[in-house]
Amino acid sequence: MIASLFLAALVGLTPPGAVTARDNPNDQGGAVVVTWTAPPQTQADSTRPDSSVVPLAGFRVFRSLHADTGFIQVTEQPATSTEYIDSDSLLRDGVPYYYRVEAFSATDSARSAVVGPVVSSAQWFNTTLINILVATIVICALFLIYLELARKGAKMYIRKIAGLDAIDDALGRATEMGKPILFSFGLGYITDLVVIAALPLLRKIAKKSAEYSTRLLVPNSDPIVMTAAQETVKEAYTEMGRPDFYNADNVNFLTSDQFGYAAGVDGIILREKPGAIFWLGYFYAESLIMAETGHSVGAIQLAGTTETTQLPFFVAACDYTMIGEEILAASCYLRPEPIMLGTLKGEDFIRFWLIVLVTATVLLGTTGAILSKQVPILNNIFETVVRWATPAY
Amino acid sequence: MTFWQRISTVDRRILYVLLCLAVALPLILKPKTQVRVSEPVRSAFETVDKLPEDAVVMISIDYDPSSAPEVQPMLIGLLRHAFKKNLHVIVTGQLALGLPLAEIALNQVGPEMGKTYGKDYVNIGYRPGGSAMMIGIGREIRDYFRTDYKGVPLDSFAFMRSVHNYRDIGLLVSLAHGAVAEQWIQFVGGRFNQTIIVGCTGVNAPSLYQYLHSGQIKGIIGGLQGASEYEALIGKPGSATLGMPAQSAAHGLIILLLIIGNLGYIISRRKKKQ
Amino acid sequence: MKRSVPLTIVFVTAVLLIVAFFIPHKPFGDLQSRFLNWYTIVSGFTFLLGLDSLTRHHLVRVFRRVEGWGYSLVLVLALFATMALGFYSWFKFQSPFALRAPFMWLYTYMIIPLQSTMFASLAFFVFSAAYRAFRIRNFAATLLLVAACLVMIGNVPLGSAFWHDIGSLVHAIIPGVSVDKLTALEGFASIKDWLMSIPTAAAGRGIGIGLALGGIAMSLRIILGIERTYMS
Amino acid sequence: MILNIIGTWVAATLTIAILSFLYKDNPLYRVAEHLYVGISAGFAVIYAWAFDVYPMLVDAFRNNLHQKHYLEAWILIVPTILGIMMLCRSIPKIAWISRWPISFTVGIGAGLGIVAGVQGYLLPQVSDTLRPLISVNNFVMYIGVIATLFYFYFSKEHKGALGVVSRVGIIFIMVAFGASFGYTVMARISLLIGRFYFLLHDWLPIIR
Repeated sequence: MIASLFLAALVGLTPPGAVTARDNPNDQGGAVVVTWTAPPQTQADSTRPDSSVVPLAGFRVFRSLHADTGFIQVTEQPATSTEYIDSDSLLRDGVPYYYRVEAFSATDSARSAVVGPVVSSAQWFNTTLINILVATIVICALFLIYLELARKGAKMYIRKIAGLDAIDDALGRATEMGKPILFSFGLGYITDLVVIAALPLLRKIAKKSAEYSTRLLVPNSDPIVMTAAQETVKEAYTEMGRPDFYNADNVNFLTSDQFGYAAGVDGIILREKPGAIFWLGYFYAESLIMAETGHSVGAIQLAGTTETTQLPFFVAACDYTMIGEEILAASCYLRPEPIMLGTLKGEDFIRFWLIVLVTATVLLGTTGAILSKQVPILNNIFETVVRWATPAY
Repeated sequence: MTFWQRISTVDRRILYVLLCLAVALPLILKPKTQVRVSEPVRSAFETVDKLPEDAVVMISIDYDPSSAPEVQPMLIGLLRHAFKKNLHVIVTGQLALGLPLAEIALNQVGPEMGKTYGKDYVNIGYRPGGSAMMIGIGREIRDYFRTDYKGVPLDSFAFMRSVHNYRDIGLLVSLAHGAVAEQWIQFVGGRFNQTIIVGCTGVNAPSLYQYLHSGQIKGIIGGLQGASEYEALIGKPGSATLGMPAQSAAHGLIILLLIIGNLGYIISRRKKKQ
Repeated sequence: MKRSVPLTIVFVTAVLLIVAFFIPHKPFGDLQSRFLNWYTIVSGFTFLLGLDSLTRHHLVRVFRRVEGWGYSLVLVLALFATMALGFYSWFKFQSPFALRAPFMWLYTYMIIPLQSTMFASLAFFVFSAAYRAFRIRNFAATLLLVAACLVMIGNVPLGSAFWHDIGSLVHAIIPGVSVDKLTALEGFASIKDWLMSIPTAAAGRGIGIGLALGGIAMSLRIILGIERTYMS
Repeated sequence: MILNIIGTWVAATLTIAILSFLYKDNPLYRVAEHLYVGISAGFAVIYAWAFDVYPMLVDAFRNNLHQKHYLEAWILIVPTILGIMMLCRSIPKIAWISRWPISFTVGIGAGLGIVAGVQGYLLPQVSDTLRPLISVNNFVMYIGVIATLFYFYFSKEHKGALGVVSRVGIIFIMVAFGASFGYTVMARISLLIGRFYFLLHDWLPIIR
């Protein structure tokens, strides 16, 4: 140790300073953070033209089970780095380790003192996520409160959604023309909330189609969604007393390839010439291919998706489009029971207070920026709020 | 039906023929044009440009052949830039079917810039895992990639020996055609404090602006235009630059038709009122 | 049994995922990725259902000689040929996606052109949709038209040249104005950048925040078993 | 080499076949369409099994067993059983069993919907809107976000003050849609250029 310091002093390479090793916080164990500061000559290099100093090449981090022996190198880091998270697969939780950091140049190296023991462990709570936890709890609690209020029968008003009102017209017209109805979830998976939200709409449409004896076609791109769609359609027909009307051939699987699906659906549209088409689910670029083809055969089209990038195309090509969260709310309109409406009301309540909070904070920030000389505290408060609202990942 | 009525409800097939001509003629005739560099692309370029020599860039091929016309020129431009700056490049991907495209680009740009496989760049290929893998690499890349795509162990490549997780990766580039770029931003950007730039199709660029705005990514190269801007910045025109005149012609045609269509609409509506 | 068990499964899965999000300790730390892996495995199995549905649909057409049954035959043959080639390449080259496997030939010369051409056909549809929808019909449609045109012009070198011409025109009318200074402003491209980065981002953010709220409401309805059409 | 030439001709034929449907439905398109659905469905199956099921199930099981992580290995029985339960769909009598795995997948969606919604969207987007109104851009951004949020208000009639604000919201939404549309036109034309480049460069030697 002393010898190495002495040697380093001789040729001008000093070891990294302030070496620390501690358990990596907020993880599932198996990791230790080692930090150090760069030796002084790396910073002084430019001001002191000392020809004997070879530029620092980087750092090596060593680990051992013992304070004095058995060190193995775990990494080599560039000269700019001052921290390393050792998450070697050999590292065990609950075992004390010792660390040492070595600065090295092309010709020389200098070792720090040994630090430790350090024990890595897993944590039961990720403290960096505290703001997300608080936000989640507050939001969920507000929803639950509104559910409770709704259960007790508080009065609820909800505005109209044009797209929803149009469903009946579209179905009626398809029936009048004696043409089938087409329904598509796009490329949605069952884990997409919008697909789950679209199922009640499919149910409603299926019921009407049974009532009018109009064929309902549901080509699918995901087998699980197909399964759910088959169940939904079958159940709806049974409920209308028409279980015989169900034909598994009409609720079928095409392909999970994005454009293969579009080509297949286009083929169906061109040959079956549906009178009404419902695009409710998750769509990517294929949205406009299918919607324009639908328009070319003169179908009434109704769309709704949570994929914001596709909304402009649906708005341009379809007769009605449910924008953004409207489709998520749609099931509440179909089943206007207090408990469903309670969640809508809760959503609006949170939206309202979010707007109030954002506005208050923005105004605070504005005042703080204007009066930054006179009342600096305002700016500090503002910055604290913003920092708190910014999530760590 | 009057002339203007006919104009405002013209058969779509006539529009299609016009579009074909607008695209094909400039491709064949190759006129010259100028490129203006937009801020998101310049910012992306500078992020790469400021990396120290020997830094590691990980390029994730998150697009498949359907977006290749737009995104492939970006990959080629980025590779040329990285190799010129003597950066080490790791190519991986979230879509298995994008990796043939990476191979095509590496086989072209590597020899062109005098770089060798294994010494200057590696292709570690695709492994399943999606967002779980993105998070997992934050711990140790070898948990998912023990070898490159040919089965050669990572540790047999000199520069890969010091690459373990995001700490050792100076820059992450996601070349994406879908939501994958957003996954990188959500799962890796903030969590591991990773510098990210995104190259994507023109469609996805708008939805990514907000991340640029909030500082979650350092730059966006959007669409063929973005690619041609990047080509201009590195001073090496490629296929994006060749395609831009056709792009201009098609845009000009669309705007012209929108004006004529609207004129037809207004005039025929006025006649109806009379 | 037929309802309560599924509802319990939904509840437990969702709550576990939410709780696990905040806990790095085992076994919660990697629960999210574990569940997503499981989901992927399950959906791998369900492809059998998809295949069953697709082949049955088309084989029936072939056997019943429904009009256009020849196309159905093409589909079924293509499906099985692809799978046969896939398994052969898998067996022979360890992976069907090895760059030199015949399966990749199929991919490169059939799937890629089909995919890209289908995707490229969007150029035509964007064209006809814009021609039809972007009419000065009402205020909203006019906004759509104006914003779209500005961005379209700002997006290509043509816009740059056009702006230069406007600069020259202004210079001709008011000789005091410098053409170079005006050109440097890059009017259309700047307008495009501004439109994309401020109003578009603002609306996107408003829609996005709403979607997040709507999504949370939807999730709660599912977790609490209020929304259960998925298991009708 | 000869395979590549055949491949280019096949690819060019398919390209033209798909484009032909812009004119009208025709036998060439129908063949291409059915080929596409068939090939891509088969491809998707191989893809899912080679990239997902095999490594995540078979490989993972084998590796974990090899490394003596018995719990890690045998727990894979759970998704296997869930997968098999899914297949019960095709047997009408026990079709209801498929609801169990469906519930599991729906539960994943619902769970992620909450935390991912808060962490991935709500907080970052809200916190980034918190900017002092000292520039025009910040002001427009603030107004845009707030007005758009008000536009979606469900439980009040959009009249009076709310009506005005929500109309401002729809203005922002329409400008955003128009701008996104215009931005996309460019990308789509790029794709068409890509196809034409293929036809004129790779297939017919017109551009050199």
